[in-house]
Amino acid sequence: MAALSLVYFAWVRESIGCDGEQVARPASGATIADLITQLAARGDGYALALGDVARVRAAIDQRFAPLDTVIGDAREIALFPPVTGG
Amino acid sequence: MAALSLVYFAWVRESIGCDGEQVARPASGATIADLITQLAARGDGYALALGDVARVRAAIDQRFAPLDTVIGDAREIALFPPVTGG
Amino acid sequence: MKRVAIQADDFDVATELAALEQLGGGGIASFTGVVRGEGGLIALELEHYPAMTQAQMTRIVDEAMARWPLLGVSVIHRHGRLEPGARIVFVGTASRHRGAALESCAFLIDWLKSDAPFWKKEHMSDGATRWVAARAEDEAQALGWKA
Amino acid sequence: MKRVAIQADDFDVATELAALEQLGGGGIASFTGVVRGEGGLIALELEHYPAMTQAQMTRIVDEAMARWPLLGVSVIHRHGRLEPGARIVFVGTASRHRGAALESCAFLIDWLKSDAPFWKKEHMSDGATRWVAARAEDEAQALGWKA
Repeated sequence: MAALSLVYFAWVRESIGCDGEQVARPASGATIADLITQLAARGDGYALALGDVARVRAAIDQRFAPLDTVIGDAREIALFPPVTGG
Repeated sequence: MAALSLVYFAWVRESIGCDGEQVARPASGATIADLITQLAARGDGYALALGDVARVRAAIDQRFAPLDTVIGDAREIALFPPVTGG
Repeated sequence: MKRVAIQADDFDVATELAALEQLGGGGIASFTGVVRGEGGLIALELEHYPAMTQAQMTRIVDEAMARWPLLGVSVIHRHGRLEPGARIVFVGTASRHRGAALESCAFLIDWLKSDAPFWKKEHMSDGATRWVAARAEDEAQALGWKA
Repeated sequence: MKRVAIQADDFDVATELAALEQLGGGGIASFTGVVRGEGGLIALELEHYPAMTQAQMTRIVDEAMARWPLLGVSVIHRHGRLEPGARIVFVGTASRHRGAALESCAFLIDWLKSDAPFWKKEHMSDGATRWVAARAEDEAQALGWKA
């Protein structure tokens, strides 16, 4: 199956240092929270952006999704701080 | 004491046939309702406009006033249908 | 900023809003009323009681400014003969935050549409004319603000 | 009429309102949000998630049109760097009666200011920058509409 696209916004994007990347698709059954833990383990900016999972929100294929959502065959996962509105 | 100014609006004005007039000041203690009864007794357009007192509203010196308000030394009494807003 | 006008002429909504946007607030709410051409209406004729209408409109604007933290209010009401599609009334409010601007705008237009000293005569396409009766539903809505 | 735009450029409120006034309704409500220059703010930078923001704004406008009898809705949100005094958001609604126009306008701006996928960074006069945290009060206000 194709790689998974990640996109980052606001201070998640700034800490990681890029606005998105392609990663290997996680094991079947993995959740967004599992993906976040795996990314945070890279250390540095990833740890800073994603180490405190309570501060992170997510979307799957452009829809908000709780962190315990299984990634399945999603094409795009977005990670960002809680939205602040316009 | 000076005469009393009356002003009429909407169908009260149309039925009476003029937008206002000066009348002799009513007796001390007279209310707006007394004035209306006295005017309606003139018959014709006055009776048509003011015969059914439940349909008439009033203001004294540019402020809404209940019909049992004593006219006292007011300068201007306005008689009109219930306002319909803009 | 406080502006209260009763006039026969049309007004320019953009000019009114631009003045309200200059006040440094974060939110500007507005309502524009337009004559609807339903049921064969060809014109609406608005009569008012000049001295009383101006005084009462000013009083209700003062009340709104006391009740909400407003930076500016603009209220314009037209009188005379207005055809379908014509603007009839405008309320604009500016505040630091949106809640005060939105609520005061609704409060002012509810008052204007129910309690303001105007009388409306409808001119129909068949030549008939009819004085509009006071609307019970508008009165109920305005009462909500007094509770 | 339905218009949903996310853009870097400014917009013209008069053009938006004129389109809404053409729809034959009796009431047009609007809200314009402006950047406030308080506490040393020199610019607000708005980031969004283009595909998601556009889809969600369209969805909430559809919801408003299902909930109120609206003739037209126009929603515009800017992104990028905006200085104090700049317009940031516009909501305009047209309906036969004022209640639907006013309520749907308040509903849409409450959603935009609390739930829309935007993130704001403040640039201060001393050179500091700060990402704005989600505002609990806005969330409470938007919840009111869901009850």
